[in-house]
Amino acid sequence: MELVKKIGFVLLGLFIILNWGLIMSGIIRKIIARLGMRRGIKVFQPYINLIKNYSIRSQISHGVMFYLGPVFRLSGGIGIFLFMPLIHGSELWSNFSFTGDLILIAYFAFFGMLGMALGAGEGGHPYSAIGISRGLAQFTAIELPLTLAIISIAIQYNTLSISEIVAAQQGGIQNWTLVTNPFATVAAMISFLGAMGHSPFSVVMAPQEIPIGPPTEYHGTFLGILQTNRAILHVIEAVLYMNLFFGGATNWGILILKSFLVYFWSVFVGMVFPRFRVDQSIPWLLKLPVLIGIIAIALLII
Amino acid sequence: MTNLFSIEYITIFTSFALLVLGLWGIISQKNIFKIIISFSIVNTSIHLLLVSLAYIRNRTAPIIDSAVDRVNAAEKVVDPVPHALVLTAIVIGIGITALMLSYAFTMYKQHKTLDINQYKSLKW
Amino acid sequence: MSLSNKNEQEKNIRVTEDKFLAPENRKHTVIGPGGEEIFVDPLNDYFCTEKPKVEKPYKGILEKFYNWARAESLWVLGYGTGCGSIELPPLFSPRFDAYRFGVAMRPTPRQSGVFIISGYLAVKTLKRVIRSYEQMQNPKYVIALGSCTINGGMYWDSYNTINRLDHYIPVDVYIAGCMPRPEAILSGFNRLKEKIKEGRAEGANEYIEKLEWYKANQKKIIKDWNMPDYNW
Amino acid sequence: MVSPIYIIAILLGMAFMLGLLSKSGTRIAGILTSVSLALPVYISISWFIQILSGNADAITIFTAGSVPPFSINLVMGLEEAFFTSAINILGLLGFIYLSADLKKQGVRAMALYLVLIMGLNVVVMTRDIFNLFVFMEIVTIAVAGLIYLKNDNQSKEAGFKYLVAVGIISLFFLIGIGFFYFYGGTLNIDGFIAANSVVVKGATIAIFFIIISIILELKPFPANGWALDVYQAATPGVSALISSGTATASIFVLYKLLPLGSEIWLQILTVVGAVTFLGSNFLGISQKNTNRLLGYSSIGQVGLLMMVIGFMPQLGSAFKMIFFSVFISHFLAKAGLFWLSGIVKKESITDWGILRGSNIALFLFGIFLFALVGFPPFPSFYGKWQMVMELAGTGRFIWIVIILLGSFFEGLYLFRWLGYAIKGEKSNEEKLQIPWDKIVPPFIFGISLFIAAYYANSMSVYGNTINLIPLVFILLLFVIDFLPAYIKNTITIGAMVYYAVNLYPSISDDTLRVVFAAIFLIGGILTMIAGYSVKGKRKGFFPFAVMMYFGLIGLIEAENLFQFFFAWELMTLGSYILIIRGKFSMKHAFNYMLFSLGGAYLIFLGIAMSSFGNTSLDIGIIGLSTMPGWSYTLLAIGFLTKTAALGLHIWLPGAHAEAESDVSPMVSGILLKGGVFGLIVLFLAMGGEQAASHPLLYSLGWLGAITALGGNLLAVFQEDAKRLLAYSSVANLGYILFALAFMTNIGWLSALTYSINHFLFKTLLFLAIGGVVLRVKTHNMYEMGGLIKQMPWSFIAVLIGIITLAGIPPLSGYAGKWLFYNAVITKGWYFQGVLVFFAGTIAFLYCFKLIYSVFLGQPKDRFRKVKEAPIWYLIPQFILIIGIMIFSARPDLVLKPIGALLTQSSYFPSDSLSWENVTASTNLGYWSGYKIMLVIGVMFAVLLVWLMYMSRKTQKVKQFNIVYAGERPFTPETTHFSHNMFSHYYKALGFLSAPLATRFWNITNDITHRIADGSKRLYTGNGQTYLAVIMAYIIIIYLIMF
Repeated sequence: MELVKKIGFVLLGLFIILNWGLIMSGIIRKIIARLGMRRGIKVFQPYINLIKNYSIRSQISHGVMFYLGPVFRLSGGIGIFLFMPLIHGSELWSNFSFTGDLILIAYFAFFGMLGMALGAGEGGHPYSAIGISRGLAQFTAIELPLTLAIISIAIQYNTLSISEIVAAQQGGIQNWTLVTNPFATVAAMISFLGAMGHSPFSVVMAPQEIPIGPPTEYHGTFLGILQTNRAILHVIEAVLYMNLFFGGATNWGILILKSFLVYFWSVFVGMVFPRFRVDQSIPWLLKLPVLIGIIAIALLII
Repeated sequence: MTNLFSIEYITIFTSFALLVLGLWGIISQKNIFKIIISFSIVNTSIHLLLVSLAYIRNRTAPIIDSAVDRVNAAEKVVDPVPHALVLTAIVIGIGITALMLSYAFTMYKQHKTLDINQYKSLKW
Repeated sequence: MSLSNKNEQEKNIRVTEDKFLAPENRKHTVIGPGGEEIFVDPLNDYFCTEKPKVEKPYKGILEKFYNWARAESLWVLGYGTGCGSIELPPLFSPRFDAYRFGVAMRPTPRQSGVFIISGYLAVKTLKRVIRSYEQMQNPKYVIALGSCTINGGMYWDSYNTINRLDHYIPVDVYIAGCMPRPEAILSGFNRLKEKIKEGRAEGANEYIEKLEWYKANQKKIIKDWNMPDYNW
Repeated sequence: MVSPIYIIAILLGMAFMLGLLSKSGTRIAGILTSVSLALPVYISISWFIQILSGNADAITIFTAGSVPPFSINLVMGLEEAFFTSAINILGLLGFIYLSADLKKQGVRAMALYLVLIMGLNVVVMTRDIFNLFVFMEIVTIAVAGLIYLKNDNQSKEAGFKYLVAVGIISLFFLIGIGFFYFYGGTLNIDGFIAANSVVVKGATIAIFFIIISIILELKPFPANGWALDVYQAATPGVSALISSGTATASIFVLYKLLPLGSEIWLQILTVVGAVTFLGSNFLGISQKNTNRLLGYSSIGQVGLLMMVIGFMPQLGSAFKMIFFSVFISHFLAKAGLFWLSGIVKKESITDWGILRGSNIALFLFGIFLFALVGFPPFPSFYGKWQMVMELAGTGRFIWIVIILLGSFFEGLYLFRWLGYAIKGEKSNEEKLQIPWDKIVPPFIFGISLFIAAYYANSMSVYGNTINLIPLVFILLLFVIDFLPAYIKNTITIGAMVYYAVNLYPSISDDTLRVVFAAIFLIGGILTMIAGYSVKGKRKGFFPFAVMMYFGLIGLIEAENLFQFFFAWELMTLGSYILIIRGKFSMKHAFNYMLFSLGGAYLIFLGIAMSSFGNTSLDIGIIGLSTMPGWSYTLLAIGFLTKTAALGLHIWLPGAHAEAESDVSPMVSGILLKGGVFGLIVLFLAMGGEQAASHPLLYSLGWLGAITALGGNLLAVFQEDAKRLLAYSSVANLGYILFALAFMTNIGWLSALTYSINHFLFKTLLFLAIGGVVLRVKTHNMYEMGGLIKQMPWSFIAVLIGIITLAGIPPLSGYAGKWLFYNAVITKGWYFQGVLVFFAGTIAFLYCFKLIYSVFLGQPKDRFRKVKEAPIWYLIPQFILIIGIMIFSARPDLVLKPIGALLTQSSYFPSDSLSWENVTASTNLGYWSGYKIMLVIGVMFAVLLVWLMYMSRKTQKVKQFNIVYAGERPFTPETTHFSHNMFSHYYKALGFLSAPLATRFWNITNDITHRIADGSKRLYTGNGQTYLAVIMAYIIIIYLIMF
């Protein structure tokens, strides 16, 4: 019974996150449009796109891995969701976070990436592989500031459990990691830019050069799954950063607000800055952000 | 002690002189025959050395003949053992020299030269 | 397999093989790692030769719902085939803002639903258009832009362009003009939307049903037909 | 008992008899000579056996019917009997070997031969110094005559040089004799010793001349140019006699005469021997001429023997055993090698590939080389071990370094030579002609090596602790090498299973050992299963595979350092041969051997330093070392050569990549763990947790982190699939080293998890890729592509492998990563840790490249008909996959006992992992492998079912049905994006992959060879220069002494 209740809440949480993800991307698109003096899409356009993609009648498949790729991808997204505590202090909204800690989430992110890479690879399209090679290469550098930040906060809070990290930040903005460990926050937020795939780190999915990179052969239901995953992943990654650096959330309202703001940060930067090539972004990420991350650790161990 | 110019010293010095001369010849002469001759000189010098080491003043050669009788030979002759050694050494020296010469001969037949500098096909 | 009668097809293949087949498309043998000979027929081996099937629409309200979604989410293949494509970029500018109507550009035919044939179509381009059209997934819609796609326009007697687009691929909406302004194109999108919502935009199935006729027309124009009959 | 005088009588008599025989009687002469050579063998051996068993005493033979000093006396004691036996056996076999040449020259040559053997016998037996001189001269003349046997320009030249040089040397000897008699009044050695005339000033000069001449006869470096020329120019049969025969006699003369001199002579002899051993072997490294190379080696070995004699007082009671083992190795192996050289008839060692024409010759060649370098179980291994230990006991480390360095140089050129023999180019027209009379002598010597090995083993102090049964089993495998591979494979697997079953009870209380034993034995069995796919006989594979595995197991079983080192060397030897079996492995196997040899000697030195001041050799004494800094560092570097830490890694990629498909997993997944076990032994001996702040560990931690980064980065830029995996192994071993260096409970737990994981996935990956390579016959990934359709099972294996490698949950790789994070943060090595995690993400790049380039992307026309990898490759793969799955789902099954062991032992009592059912937690975080797997599994299944429902009507398309901007792809080759896949990464970080280590070692190698080559010019080839050097040598030794 306990388990059924748990699963029920997990599915409910997933439903909320998915919808919030879709709406959030609509809102963001709307904001971008307004910045460009346009009316822009309808806020619910992402829903329509999703339904349309699921309604495509014919599909082709390049092979078993092409088929499994989106499954891996969505598993990766939902998996991160499953291992993430959503609302502080709520046993029910903590999902399955009792099975693993921060490291589990950090490494489970690779699960979806790997699946996507394999599926796209099976497609046999060279552009997919080019996109993936860029994505993976850039990812190594993106991950480095985040690793430094994670270690820094692990030293700070002496735990790797996300729930405990959130608990330690309760009691006002002065207890947030943002305030107590600003360097780690900065390093991690730069890393977040890369993880979200907006400019300046969007060369992975260069739309015209390598027609949107890895998913270039995906369509219909496959694409629908990828879009679903994207909606979930964007929110849940934002929730991760929110939990680690911005005090977590004690109710859904705060979660939605904070995750929006965290995600908006990447959109904001994306609108302002042009695109890096991979061989430019990697050295850049390995210089300043890593330095900031090192300072974040060094300040704690001195 | 004894006079520096006494016979045993003279022979010893001579033998050393010959030794040095021979060794010098061995390392300075380029002609194989001259080297062999130098080798013989060294050989001889050592024979001389052995004999002179065996020398005891006022005694005669260790040959039992009319001059030396069998009974008191021990007081009259010099130490006979080195002489015996020298005899053997001479024989062996001749053997070695002969072998050297035959080698030199065949080498000459082949290359028509006796310059030791020309025989350097084996090196390093 | 047999789209036209068999003799003609064989003749066709022979002709194309003789004249137009690129070297890499000719039949040849390669040596495998174990020294075995492997026969390669590029056109048959590299491409799926299955015949496409008609995908029946759903019945009733589900189809209506789907059609609404399809109509409100028109993903256009970013492929400018003729001079009319100059009118497409302004569509997405603040002035016209086609995003309002759920229109967006996609770089790959796999993910797009709308193909805008923007003006005259050279024979060379027609081949690419056919490929791209066939690679789009059902349902798919075609908007023909400008007079050239209707009757050839100013190029009606050109040696190198086609006159009537709907002899080669089914067209849902024609937008007349030389060239049509972006406003006209927007209006065309709205017409297409209406058509979709009414369930009349079944060009994809029509193409498959009358595939033999379309193929015959296409092959009449395209002499160097060095691709499979249907590009999946 | 026949009086030994008959040896002389028979030989001399027959020599004269032969002179009487007419030239036409060569056949009869040959038989007569053989008989007359056989009789002395019988006489000397019977004396040896009788004296050894105590049935007879040493006897003295007085000639001329009177006692010394009035007559010459010959002694037949134990030593004399031994040496005459050796000489006579060599004489007989050498005659058999040379008989064809000798017959061509006629009976006089045979007479000469008899005289030579007779002379050598007398030189050994005589106690009269002048008699000694005479017979040495006789030997010289005989040898000079035999050199002439070859009758070409070079031999004439060499013979002349030999004659002049030895002539001069014996003249100095004669001077010595003159003074000897003058001051001692006797020519009898014993009499002189008894008279104790050393006190007389003049006697010193006599002894100086006598001993220096004997030393010069032994060809000390650098006054030995003449000897090298002779070795090179003489017919190999004669060179064998010179190298083994005259050198034997001379070394015994030295031994005999040494009591004349004072203690200082021992020191001089040590220095001379050391200079010779080191110098000669060093100059040998750039030598390519076969016989000259053997000459260098021969001189080096004699130098070592001189050192052994020089250290006589320090070695004490072990002297006999050491001398015996070093001497017998040199004696048998050098003669054998010269004889083989005569069979092969190739001047340059690069042409020795022809030796492969004969299995038996190759086998003999191998064992002679191994015996010379001192690999177990050959005698010189015991000898060198004992010698080094005795020297270490008195703190003479410089000398140990010299011995090891010399041995290293010797190993360098000998293994280069072996490489050419096993893998060198070989023209098909040439056939190796092996007449029976040429192969029997080396064969007998080869067998004798094993007998000598047995005796050396039983004489050795620790020898009786060695388990000889596996060695016997290995020999047995050689014997049954003619059987088909699958029978031998079954026997091997059976033996390993049997061994595993028997081994388990003895180590079951030590989980650490159980883990490694499981890696070695289960891994061994699994990789051997893959061997079933090999058709034919697979000659020479199984003995060495077994040797490697028993070496590895020996490491675990070792109770003392001797056993440990023995097993280490055995493992090295076996793996070397396995590696060199690959098609293009010659260079890589050579590199592997050099690093292994260097590493082994460092370990040896480390052990020696640890043993200083300790009485036992238990493994624990490492921790009691009186100079811990030195011994820890040396041992660590030694083990790191095997684990291929960055800088010492350059042998690994080639060796692993070019090895055969089923050997790669053996040497990668399994063999490398030998080094890890070594490190574990070392670190445990250092004291576990208490040593955690040791500076060595700190630097090893950094080294491990940099290795992880460098290895992964290099792997990214590889195009060769196996090389990629090999570099990945470098990196993974870096992780393990890093985690071990923590010296904390969790650190070790993560290191062990890594070890197990690395064994599982790397064996799996190498087997899978090996299976692919077997089918497509190329290593280049960009040539493959789309193989998933032909090889779905291999694809699954690689997929599981890379998921584990990358540490993605839910598979067990994540366990390692998680423990790692905890360990890093607990230990406080943040920056090293970050480096390692960075390396971990880089691993994704090559994981993707590997699986994509090989199995996904565009299939190539060439590989349309390739089949799935052989079933024998798939079986072990799927067993490993099951292993990975079990370890992923229930890591507690393995980690709990290990954790318990680490916690309970005195080494790592604090900060352990705590378990609550299946959830592990530290004071930082928690992780439940079982639940994670469950959650992800359920979710994945649900999504899969959903997608399958949603897209049930998909049309399967072919490889070119991709969108290509309205166009079509050109060819599969141009559409497969694989070559130089990470060019952008190279642009960004390629500078980090600069081959600095390779460059460093190349330069080192180059400089060493250049110096050796340059120093070699000392031997100008000019006989006169040689003489000048001899004289200079005498003067220098004189100046040193006085």
